Amino acid sequence: MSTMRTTESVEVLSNIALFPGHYRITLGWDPLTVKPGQFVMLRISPTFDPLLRRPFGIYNIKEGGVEILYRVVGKGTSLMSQLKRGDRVDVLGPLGNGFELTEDKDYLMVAGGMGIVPFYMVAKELLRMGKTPRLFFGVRKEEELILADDLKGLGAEVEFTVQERDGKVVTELLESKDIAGKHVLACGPEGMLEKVASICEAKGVESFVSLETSMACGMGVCMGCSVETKEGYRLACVDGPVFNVRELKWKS
Amino acid sequence: MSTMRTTESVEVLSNIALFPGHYRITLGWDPLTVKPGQFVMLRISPTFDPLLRRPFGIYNIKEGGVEILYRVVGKGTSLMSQLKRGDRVDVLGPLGNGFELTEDKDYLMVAGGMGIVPFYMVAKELLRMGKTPRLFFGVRKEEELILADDLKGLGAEVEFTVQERDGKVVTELLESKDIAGKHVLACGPEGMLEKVASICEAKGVESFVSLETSMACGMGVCMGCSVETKEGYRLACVDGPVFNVRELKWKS
Amino acid sequence: MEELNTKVHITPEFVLKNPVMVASGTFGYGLEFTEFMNISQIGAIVVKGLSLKPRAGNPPPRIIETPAGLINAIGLQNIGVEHFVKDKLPELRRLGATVVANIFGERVDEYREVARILDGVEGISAIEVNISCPNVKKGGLKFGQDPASAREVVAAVREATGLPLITKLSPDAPDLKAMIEAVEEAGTDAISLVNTIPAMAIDVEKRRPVLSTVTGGLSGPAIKPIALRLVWQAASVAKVPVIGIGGIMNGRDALEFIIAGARAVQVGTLNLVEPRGAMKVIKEIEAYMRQHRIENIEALTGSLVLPER
Amino acid sequence: MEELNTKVHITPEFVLKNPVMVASGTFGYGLEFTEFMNISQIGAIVVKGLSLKPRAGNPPPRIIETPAGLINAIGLQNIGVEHFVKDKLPELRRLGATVVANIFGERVDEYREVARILDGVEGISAIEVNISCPNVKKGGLKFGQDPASAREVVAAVREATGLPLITKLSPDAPDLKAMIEAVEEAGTDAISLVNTIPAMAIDVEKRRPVLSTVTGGLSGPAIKPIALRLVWQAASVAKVPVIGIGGIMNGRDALEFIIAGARAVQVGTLNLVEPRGAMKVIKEIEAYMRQHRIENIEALTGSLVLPER
Ligand SMILES: Cc1cc2nc3c(=O)[nH]c(=O)nc-3n(C[C@H](O)[C@H](O)[C@H](O)COP(=O)(O)OP(=O)(O)OC[C@H]3O[C@@H](n4cnc5c(N)ncnc54)[C@H](O)[C@@H]3O)c2cc1C
Ligand SMILES: Cc1cc2nc3c(=O)[nH]c(=O)nc-3n(C[C@H](O)[C@H](O)[C@H](O)COP(=O)(O)OP(=O)(O)OC[C@H]3O[C@@H](n4cnc5c(N)ncnc54)[C@H](O)[C@@H]3O)c2cc1C
Ligand SMILES: Cc1cc2nc3c(=O)[nH]c(=O)nc-3n(C[C@H](O)[C@H](O)[C@H](O)COP(=O)(O)O)c2cc1C
Ligand SMILES: Cc1cc2nc3c(=O)[nH]c(=O)nc-3n(C[C@H](O)[C@H](O)[C@H](O)COP(=O)(O)O)c2cc1C
Ligand code: FES
Ligand code: FES
Repeated sequence: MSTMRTTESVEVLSNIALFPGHYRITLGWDPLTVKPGQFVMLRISPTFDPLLRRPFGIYNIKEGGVEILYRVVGKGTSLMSQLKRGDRVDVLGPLGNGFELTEDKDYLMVAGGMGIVPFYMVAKELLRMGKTPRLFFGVRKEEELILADDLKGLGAEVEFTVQERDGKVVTELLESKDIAGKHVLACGPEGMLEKVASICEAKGVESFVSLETSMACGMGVCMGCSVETKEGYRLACVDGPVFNVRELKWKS
Repeated sequence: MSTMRTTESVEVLSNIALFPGHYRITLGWDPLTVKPGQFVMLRISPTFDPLLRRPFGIYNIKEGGVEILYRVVGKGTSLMSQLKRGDRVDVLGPLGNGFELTEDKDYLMVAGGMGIVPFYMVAKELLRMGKTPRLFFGVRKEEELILADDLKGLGAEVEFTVQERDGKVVTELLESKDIAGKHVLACGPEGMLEKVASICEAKGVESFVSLETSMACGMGVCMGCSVETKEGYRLACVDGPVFNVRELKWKS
Repeated sequence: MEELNTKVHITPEFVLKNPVMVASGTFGYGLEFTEFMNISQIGAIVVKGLSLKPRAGNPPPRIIETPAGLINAIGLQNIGVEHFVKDKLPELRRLGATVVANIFGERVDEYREVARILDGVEGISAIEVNISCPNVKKGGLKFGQDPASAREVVAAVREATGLPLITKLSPDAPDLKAMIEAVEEAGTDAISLVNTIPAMAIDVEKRRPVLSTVTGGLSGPAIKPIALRLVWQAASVAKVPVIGIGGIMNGRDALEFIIAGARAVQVGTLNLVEPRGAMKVIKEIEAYMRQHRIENIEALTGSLVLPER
Repeated sequence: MEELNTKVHITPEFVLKNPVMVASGTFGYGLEFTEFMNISQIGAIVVKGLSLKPRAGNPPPRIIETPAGLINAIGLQNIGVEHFVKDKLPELRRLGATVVANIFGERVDEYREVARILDGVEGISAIEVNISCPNVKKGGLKFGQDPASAREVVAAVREATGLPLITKLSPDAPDLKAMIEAVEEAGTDAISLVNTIPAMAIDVEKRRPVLSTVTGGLSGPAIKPIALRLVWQAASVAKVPVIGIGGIMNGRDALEFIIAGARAVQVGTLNLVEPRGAMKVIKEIEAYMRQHRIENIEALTGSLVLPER
């Protein structure tokens, strides 16, 4: 293991609504090392419904706390949205491979909606390497655009599509641009990722996608999070969530 | 039905620790009529663990709110202790028969620990009738004595036993007193109630006890809360929780 | 969109206004719920299991909660069929409720006798024959385990009444297919499943069973995935309509059973937790139908699409 | 109070340092947990089911959460017995873990062959024969349903190895007693139960099964009351020691199984939720023993007091 995983009961430092159904929670947790694109498994409630931990990308690490951005979709995230300062959750992590970033490469980030989560830390790492982070960001509603404010604050170059406003999706943006020589990093809904993969393949550029699957353990034990690859099933939680698209076999 | 039952999502107005493991919660609920000794069934969590509502006696009704005193014993009450102002719970009630109080009788209340709950409203009713409420109150630890402060505040005559301090239990107090002509109303642990019943029988006075059983529905539907009486099983939630001890068949 | 059609046909004569029934033992005799809703709006009310004579039921404790579940050992406490017909049914009729009588006997004879008493009684729409109660010493589950005994019970009831018959099956039957065939041959008009699943809890402090009867029957959301699998299996072999039961807590749960092949569903434990729960389930099914532009609920029955391979 | 004795004897040679094992498929090959605890302190580690050749398992989705439960359809994905012996076992031995190999085959032959490969291998303390996996098309559950097939499998494995044998039974066996007698006759040294319970979930939006295999196996606290009842029934007929499994999430749950008659227990789903869960269960059992002044854990096995009558 490259990083040390722990489980720990940690304090909620804050839990703020960003816009309807979307929150930023800050946990009083201090992991040793985290790679951009890694995630945690949170146990939100001590009872057995929900039973399993829930996976969330690590959005940011700052002095004394780890930030997570999340969207309410079901019973776990809805309980989570009710957490208040001083409440406790149990965190297991950091988990997964994360994005591999090297000095000699040129990166382009492509995110759809909450798929922006891993890219704040990617951007910070790119800046550390002296590169200017570049992001194509697609959202459905205008209000989601504020998810990119932190990245803009870092000095990242961000280009948008807002589906409800201009009827465009982020993959059209990607399609229309010259991305020769770039390494594309993408995160978002599965349909979008598949599209990103085929665009990149057509344009002959390498691409890496962060996948979401159902997960029970997050640590390679239950084999529940299998992803179909050309060499058989691999596990999203330990072999991923980031995969080189060349390895993957898409459903459609 | 003598009272109108409702289920309603109500707001938590406050939830205050009285002493370790004991709380007073105030709900923004306005039931039409409540008899002393009635109870409510609370749904504390929207998930299915805990699944069932939990029964709690109604401690007090005041302007715009209903007060409940509770002790943390398991998963429902432990979730309950984490409720904060503004959270919501679902209340079903008022339920049960409650204590039958009439002008022509002379009452004596006997409570053990949290068994004091119904007697604050009994005392208020007795005062309304122009009687002085009298309570024998047994606790294990000295800290529990504050549970009687509200009753004392009303002007009730309260006599104590503190088991850890003077090795005495409340039934010894009852035993030692002249209670001729009284109607004894008792609430507390089952062993205590059984003792109260036999003392009252020996002394030839009528006694009424409020029983606790496991309950699923609280409204006479599941038949889960059966109590053995001389005429067969009766239901604690609708035929009780208050029973004339002459009807009951005790386990031992 | 047109009016929603939520009617379901159990038999040509026995038609429910919507597919949501309330399960026996969880809705009392129906009248306990009149403060909470208009009980005529429920697909059908299956009343607490009725026996020939009143039954006292089992000693306490009779219930214990488990994670997302409830174990009960009520033991079919009931007021007896005659008392029910005399004292409860008139009011149910007056309120316009669709009433299904759940019946139970210790011997085949007793089933027959109870059915005969109900036959032709105004206000009873169908009989549900409970051959699957895990909480009684005699009868009950035994009939539900063995196809030959089940056939005998159902045939006796069939002979005694012209009312539509639903046979309520156990989740614990060793051979579900044989059981279904047996009760179909004996003339049942429909089957319902599941009854509660035999289960147990132990008080580790006292080292004693929590329930007075040692084991009881598990119900509630905990059993839903098992019940759904059994209903799907039953629907794939049954010739008669299947009524799905087990852990249904909302519209989506009910729809899972319907899509798996249930013509109607029963909600049980939900009624204990939310007195208005059945109405909520009906509303949520209607909302789903509107959203998915499904005009006729029966178009959903058995609409499950299986993966190829 | 004296030192606690938490040792349990499965056979005279196969003695666990405490009664808490971790269940197959929920603890990987054991090495995934070394960051979280000293894995030698666990009663025994039952590794993921091993087959003769590596198996890919089922297509995704393979898991879905249910209220207090988890349905899985992993399909026995594993690296194969030889790879396990070569690449995982040495490290497990070095760490001092007590290892039980859970084995699986599509045919009787395959079981025999896997057992033969494990026979005499240093570091394997026992074999658990899985005849109850609901998630594979061939073999698996079929053997667990029919006493004659089960007898054949266990006899073949018995012949192939001198290692202590645990036979893992299905909660879905039509006749549990006959099944236990069959595997006892075939020479099993112990039985373990339950495996997961066949279950299902449907995506109502897509009207398709959630799992790629349509049905899967339910585990977790939801099934505990059912598992406990089955373990109690099994213990009352089995001559060999019984190992209790199903929804154990804490020390009290484990104690319920032990009091019901289990010599040892296995925790499964708990490991997925709390990587340190098994250690917590051990600690809580010890605390109970201290509190109740029980020096020897085996004094608790089957200590359930039934009500008179
Ligand atoms: C590696 C990884 C990283 C992630 N990072 C983030 C992140 O940073 N931020 C974020 O917001 N989310 C993230 N997610 C997604 C997040 O984990 C889920 O949204 C969350 O687990 C949902 O939990 P829940 O309890 O709220 O929803 P659940 O109640 O579990 O439901 C989740 C979804 O599954 C569906 N579902 C549930 N049961 C069924 C059924 N029977 N049939 C069909 N569908 C069903 C629901 O409709 C719902 O859409 C990530 C996921 C992964 C794998
Ligand atoms: C009419 C009535 C009025 C009441 N009024 C009040 C009141 O005013 N204030 C108050 O504090 N309480 C009151 N109670 C008691 C209160 O309802 C319970 O304390 C509460 O329901 C406990 O819920 P829980 O989820 O916290 O505990 P649970 O987790 O449900 O456990 C409750 C108890 O049952 C035991 N238990 C659970 N499972 C098992 C098992 N498998 N084996 C053995 N034992 C088990 C636990 O050890 C625990 O002691 C009243 C009860 C009734 C019936
Ligand atoms: C308290 C209780 C009492 C029950 N009594 C009966 C009964 O009298 N007759 C019967 O056929 N089923 C009875 N059942 C079983 C239910 O009708 C239903 O089959 C079972 O609870 C599963 O559904 P659920 O999970 O929705 O509750 C009872 C269930 C409960 C919880
Ligand atoms: C993800 C998962 C994988 C499993 N894989 C196996 C397996 O390979 N072999 C086996 O015998 N049992 C397997 N099981 C069953 C468990 O060992 C155990 O019998 C079951 O989960 C019940 O216990 P629990 O409720 O504590 O999880 C698996 C269970 C789960 C949840
Ligand atoms: S989530 Fe369990 S192996 Fe990936
Ligand atoms: S609690 Fe259901 S009848 Fe009393």
